[in-house]
Amino acid sequence: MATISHFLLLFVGAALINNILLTRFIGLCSFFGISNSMNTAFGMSAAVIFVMMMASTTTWLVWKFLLFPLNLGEFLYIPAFILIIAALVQFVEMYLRKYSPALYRAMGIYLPLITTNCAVLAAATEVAKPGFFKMAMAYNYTLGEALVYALGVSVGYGFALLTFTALRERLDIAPVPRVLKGNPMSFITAGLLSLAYVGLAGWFGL
Amino acid sequence: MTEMNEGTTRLSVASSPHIVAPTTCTNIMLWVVAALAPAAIWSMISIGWPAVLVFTLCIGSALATEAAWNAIAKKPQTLSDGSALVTGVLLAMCMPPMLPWWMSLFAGFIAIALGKMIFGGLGWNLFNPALVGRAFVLMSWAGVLSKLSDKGWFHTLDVPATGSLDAISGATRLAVAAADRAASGGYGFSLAAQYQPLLWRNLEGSLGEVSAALLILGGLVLLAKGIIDWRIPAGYIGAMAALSWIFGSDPIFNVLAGGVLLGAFFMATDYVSSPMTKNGKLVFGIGCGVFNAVGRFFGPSPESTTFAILFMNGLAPLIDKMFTPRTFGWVKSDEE
Amino acid sequence: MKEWLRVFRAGLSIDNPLTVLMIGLCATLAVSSQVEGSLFMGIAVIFVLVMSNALISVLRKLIPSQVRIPIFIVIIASFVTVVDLFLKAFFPPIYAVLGIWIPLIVVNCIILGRAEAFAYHNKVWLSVADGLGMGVGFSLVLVGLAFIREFFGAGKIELLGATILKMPTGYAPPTILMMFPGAFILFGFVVAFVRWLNERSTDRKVA
Amino acid sequence: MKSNALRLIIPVVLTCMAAAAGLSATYTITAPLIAAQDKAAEEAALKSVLPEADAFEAVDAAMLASAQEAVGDSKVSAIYRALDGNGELIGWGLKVGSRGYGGYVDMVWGLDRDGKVTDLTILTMNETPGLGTRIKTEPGFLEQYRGLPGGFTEKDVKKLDMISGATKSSRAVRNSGIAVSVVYEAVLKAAGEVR
Amino acid sequence: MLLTVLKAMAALASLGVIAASMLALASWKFHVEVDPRVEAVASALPGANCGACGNPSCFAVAEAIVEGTMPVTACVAGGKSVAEAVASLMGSDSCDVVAVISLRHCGGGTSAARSYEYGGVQSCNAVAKLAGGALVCSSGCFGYGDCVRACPFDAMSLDERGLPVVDIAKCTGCGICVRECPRGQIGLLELVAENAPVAVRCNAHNKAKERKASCSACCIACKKCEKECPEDAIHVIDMLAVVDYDKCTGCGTCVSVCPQNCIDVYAGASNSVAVDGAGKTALAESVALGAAAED
Amino acid sequence: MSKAAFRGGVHPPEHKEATAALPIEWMPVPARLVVPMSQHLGAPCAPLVAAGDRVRRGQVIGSVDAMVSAPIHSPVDGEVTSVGTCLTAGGMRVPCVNITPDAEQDLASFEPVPDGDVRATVRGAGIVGLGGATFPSAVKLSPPKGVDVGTVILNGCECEPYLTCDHRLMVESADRVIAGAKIMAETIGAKRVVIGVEENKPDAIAALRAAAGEGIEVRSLVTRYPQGAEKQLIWAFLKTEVPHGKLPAAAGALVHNVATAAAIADAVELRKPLTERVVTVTGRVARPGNYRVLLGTLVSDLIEHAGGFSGDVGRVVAGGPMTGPALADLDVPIAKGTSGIVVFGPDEIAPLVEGDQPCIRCGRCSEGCPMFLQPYLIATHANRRDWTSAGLFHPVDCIECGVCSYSCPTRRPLLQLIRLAKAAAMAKGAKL
Repeated sequence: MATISHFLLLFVGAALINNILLTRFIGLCSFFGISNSMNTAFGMSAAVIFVMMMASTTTWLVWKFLLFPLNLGEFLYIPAFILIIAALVQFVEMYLRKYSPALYRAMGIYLPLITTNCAVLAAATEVAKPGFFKMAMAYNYTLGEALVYALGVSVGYGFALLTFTALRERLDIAPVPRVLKGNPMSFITAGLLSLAYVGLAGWFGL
Repeated sequence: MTEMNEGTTRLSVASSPHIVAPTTCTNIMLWVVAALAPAAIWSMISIGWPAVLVFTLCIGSALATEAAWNAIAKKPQTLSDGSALVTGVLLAMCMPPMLPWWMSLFAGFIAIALGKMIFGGLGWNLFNPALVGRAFVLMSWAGVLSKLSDKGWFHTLDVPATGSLDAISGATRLAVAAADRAASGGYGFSLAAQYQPLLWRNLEGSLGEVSAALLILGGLVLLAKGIIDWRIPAGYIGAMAALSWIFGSDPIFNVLAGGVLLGAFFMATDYVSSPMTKNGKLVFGIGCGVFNAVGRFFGPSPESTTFAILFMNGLAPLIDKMFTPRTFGWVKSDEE
Repeated sequence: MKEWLRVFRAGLSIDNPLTVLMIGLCATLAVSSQVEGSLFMGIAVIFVLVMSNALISVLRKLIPSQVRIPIFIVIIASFVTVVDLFLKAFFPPIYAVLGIWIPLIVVNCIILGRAEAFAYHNKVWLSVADGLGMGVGFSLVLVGLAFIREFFGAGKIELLGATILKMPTGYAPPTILMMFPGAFILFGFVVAFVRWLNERSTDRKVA
Repeated sequence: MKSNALRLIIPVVLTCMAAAAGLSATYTITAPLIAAQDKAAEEAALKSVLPEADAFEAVDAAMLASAQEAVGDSKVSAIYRALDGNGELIGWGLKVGSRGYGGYVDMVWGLDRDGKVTDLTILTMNETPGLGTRIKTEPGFLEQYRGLPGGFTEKDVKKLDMISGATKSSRAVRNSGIAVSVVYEAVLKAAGEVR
Repeated sequence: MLLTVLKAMAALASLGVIAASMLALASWKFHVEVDPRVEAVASALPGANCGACGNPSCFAVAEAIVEGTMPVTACVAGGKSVAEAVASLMGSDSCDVVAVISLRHCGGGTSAARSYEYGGVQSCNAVAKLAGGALVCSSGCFGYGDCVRACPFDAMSLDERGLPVVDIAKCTGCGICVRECPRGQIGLLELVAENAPVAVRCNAHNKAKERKASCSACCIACKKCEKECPEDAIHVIDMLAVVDYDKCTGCGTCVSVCPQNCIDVYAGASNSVAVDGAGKTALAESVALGAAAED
Repeated sequence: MSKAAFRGGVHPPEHKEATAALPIEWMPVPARLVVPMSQHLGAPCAPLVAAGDRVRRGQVIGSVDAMVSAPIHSPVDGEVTSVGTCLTAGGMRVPCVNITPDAEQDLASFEPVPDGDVRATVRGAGIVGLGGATFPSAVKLSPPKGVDVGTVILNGCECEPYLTCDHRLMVESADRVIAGAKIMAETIGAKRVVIGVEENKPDAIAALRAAAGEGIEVRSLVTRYPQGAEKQLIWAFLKTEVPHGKLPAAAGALVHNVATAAAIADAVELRKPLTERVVTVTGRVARPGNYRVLLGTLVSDLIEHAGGFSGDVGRVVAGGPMTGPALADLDVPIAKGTSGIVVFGPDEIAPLVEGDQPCIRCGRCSEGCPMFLQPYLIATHANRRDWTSAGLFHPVDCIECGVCSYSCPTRRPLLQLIRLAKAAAMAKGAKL
């Protein structure tokens, strides 16, 4: 029971209370770029969930069994982790191109940008080398915790992305002042949405 | 356009239908104001001039902002639709009586400018304008607000008072209850004994919390007039009560205390920022209640109405998408 | 010579990474709560951008396109690590402020974006000019944003331990400017303002 | 196919090796500097909470581990013995991190031989400026922890005030204090170092 | 020192091997053949996804062109330049595209009588559905600008009299406005060659007397233009002056003799003419269509 | 028996009291008749006569060889003045035959419809849905093969405000209605006949019940607009939805207006072609009432017969105020589908709007929509001319009842926008 509630809290904390997009400013480029259609947002969320789970598992293993034992963590973790993520993302991209051309076309240039999605790097680094990104829910993650955390972060990413996409559908047809049309208004809306997320701060002491 | 045949009367032609229901937008907004009026006036009577000042400044600033915006943007004046008035009144009602005058003005400005007009005016805003104004002030001057109680006036707002450096005396009943619960797991006073003051005359809190009974009265009027749908308040209050009970507190106290009633009847039911589908409304209401209750019992502050509703406002378009009604005739067999 | 100037200036204005291209937002919004941190962040980004652009441009003929992304990213990550270690060793207080965001420079879309879009296809000197232009364009907006946020949101500006600007006493700074919602909203207005300026200048050219 | 694959792999590997070489070189050069900086910062902090001490000596890893085990959620990252000019033990310095609003708030606590809190300071934090940062700037807030008597308990700490509006940040300080009390009770006392 | 370097190199290199072999595997296993010509053609098209050609998107057109199901001139909107670009990409060189622009045959606007007070959606298609439209004239322009809104190239705007004018520089002759106009079928808007010199601003075929009552700016079928035209290029056919653009030289005689001022110099023509006659010289310089002087 | 109803709808003020109690009276033959060649849904008829021809009352003067159509008969003995075009009440310009009636008229005599079976007779008599839809009745009586229509529903709801012509007809000619119902049920082999009347017409219900024999149910319905809409009426009685894109026959029901039933009875039993109908004239006229009017009578003549205008006139509507088209010109003829002429003062009608009123998302439109559409969404997209987005929300299912526009507090022209979206969607190939 205690374990279940522990994992549940970890998940809720990562997904909602410390939502990576709206309370941490991480992963924003694709957030604004891809939130213009529900289908793409859905595809992107799925891709991020998938990549984040894979990446976190891999970085956790690499840290645990390679960098930490060899004492290379301090200066090698950035290239090592990002290399893993980049390769993974490109692999997924090629896979999609082959087996789901529609999704591939819909996501366009944004799939390669998962590589530069800070969210993935941040979450993957967080589980391996906790505390650094100050998103810490714990000082150390077991593999199980790492997976739950990564799932939480990516589901939170998807949730915020879908929420925002639905908001933007209304925003895009709204008669906003011309200079604010498009991106500026998206930022302002994201600001108001993140204002709502402020209310989640500190829940369950997370 | 009439230069060609001046003098001849032309018939008027428009698309059917040619008759309309008497309810207008202004009408609806004025009913909302009317429903709020007893509670608002009673709060001014009970608290006195500071409350009158907050009301005046919030409403004035809201109206002035809307008028100015329209003038600058060279758009037709929209004050007559009454929505800015509603925003102003609601904004004042969720503010503490000792709010510095400049904050009242700022809140009114933000509520209308950033909460509504920037989206294109009435009908396009994504969040409840009054709550945007309130949350903005709250986030901007939490420090200043939290010190209001120093002045011997009412302590209020979402700013948690638990274990404050100041004596707890100015805190709201809700805050005291939350502090007791946090310290000892129980309550240092009888929650049931609080029903009467909360219903009739509760000076510790924001202006809209003075009399729960008058808020309920206003809400019932709106329900009876068909202006608001029962699903949102029912979902909200129902979820709040149920969760309070589950978390081992007094459901009635928790519904009466804080901003729940104001939120459930007047804020969450804002047409523009809530879902339009019937099931969506119920889900929205329940969502507000759950957020509010969980925030109240497990969050840092016992009040979370503002953020509960703002959060659900953000979700409203998604909820609407999920509960799109089935078009008549689109029966299952038709999908092949 | 002229070519580079054009490339450099593009980064400042028409291709400004922040206000026009909308990339590299995460760090911008997060770091811009303090002028000091923003300055160092800007310098770090310029360094990484110029160095990686230069190196990638040098190596561009040797990099097979299928694996270009991993290679780019390893190169960028190395420069970022250098910055990271350097700040840690010489400017610990700055590092304490920026700590989290330095590694995230790796995934700052500007850098990989420029590597992909520019350095991989252009000569070394042009790539350097592009990196410089982009970096300076980024830093200008970043520091500008930070100035507004810190000055109005905290009521004063501190640089290397000294207060260089201060609001009059009695000013109650709206802390929302220092927080996430404020950053988003302010940035929205900044983007709109830049757009308005651009439109006005093109209008004037036409008229 | 094979040669094609190699054509892809070799550049990556070469880049990786070059990067690794460069970075390890940089690291080797900067590592001592970083260590020195860290040490200086920590010493300064320790000195500020235990002004009478002349030298600080870290406790062994086992002791640190048992301290960490005892406190649970907060993190005890270092425990120092404070020594005076004669090498006499005059107190302890504890570096404790506990969760605030924007991540961990790292604090240094000084205890004297009796376990009384001599002083405390915030080393690093990432709290909301103007709100969470009031834990540092609010007059009287940190001061109320100063002078907590030896053997103070969780209950004693919880009696102290919080800053309204900055609950989460205040709670980080409170939890930090609780962690110190636990370490004092479970580790330092158990080790028999307490007078 | 050396050990660290070696360890680091080994560690990162092994990760590099793994990553690169994954990608090598992927590029072999997941290889997709995309016709590079589709991409090339797509990038040559305007990308406005206007639908004038009847396809949902420019990319679909590119695919159709490459498949050969549509000609290289498929893009109506792109005009000659695009057609040539596409043709060169596709390796065919013959393309016969006449540059066309849209022309309005009505000068009514505020001079046209209204038949009723209208309220509702400000759209020509909406008003056309109500009692035959709010104009007494059964062939004139309603002036709510459905064509303006429909134009994918932002080439149309409403002038101060509520009549659409075409920015010749932007108009591609895609014909969307003609299709969108509820009276496009009866000739209110027409596509003409880009160098058409003059335009008749009336579309009515009913009796001259009737139409004079409904609009003060209409063609009254007086045949003055027909008589005066030195090229025999303008005729009153079915009660309305019609220009034969094959013969018209743009001399401007008809413009100056028309008592109703309902013939206009079409100033976008390359051979823009100076026009004699009181107050009409300025016409030659006017950029937009429909700048006919009003009484 | 519990009162049947549909889901959604509104209840506008009825305003029926002015004419509900007045018996139907004949309007005298006017001095001129303009008989439009298109008085039905479907292809217009071609005139069969020329200027100068003598015509007999009941003589076919226009016909067309299309499946969905109905011939047009001369309503009078007289002379064809000319063949030209006229504007219909719906705003269409169609061919017409102008007739100058003879001074002496015997309205009791007419050219009989040629002998034939029921369907041929109904077709030959030119009978169309008299409720306003003007769908040729003979087509309705010929359901596709394999479709079993078990129920004939007669629509006596008259849910439109102001109108009372069907009400009076049911009161005065209940036997004709019942006779028509029996003929129809027999023709298509339906086992059940239900007549639905809104509960605000108790006298009509009583008259029908008295006239109804065995096996004919007369049921009262909740008074709510649009109770008389075909799909909603079927739902009210049978609780089945007519599937999207299908005819009511697919739901096992056939719906006819009561006036159509009476006309069918006249055609089959008396071989009488359709040459006149009952029209409610009400609102700001001196003598409101229900008049039996020859088809082709000009609205201006009818209004004059009703005593002319009595006060300021803002709008004249042909039909009920919820669905009827507004007239720009009063010289348009009464056609088979014209159930009423309602004259409104300028203060009685919906205000004229520009079309850009904001949606406050109150949800009244979708709450009232009997088709469960989301009118505000369709309209919002339509207002931006985004037909693709608008098309996603099923505008083609709209029955154009007008409930959405009626209930909109900001007076958005929702129905008009939905009509545009519907037209755009149908142009793209969406089916009704």
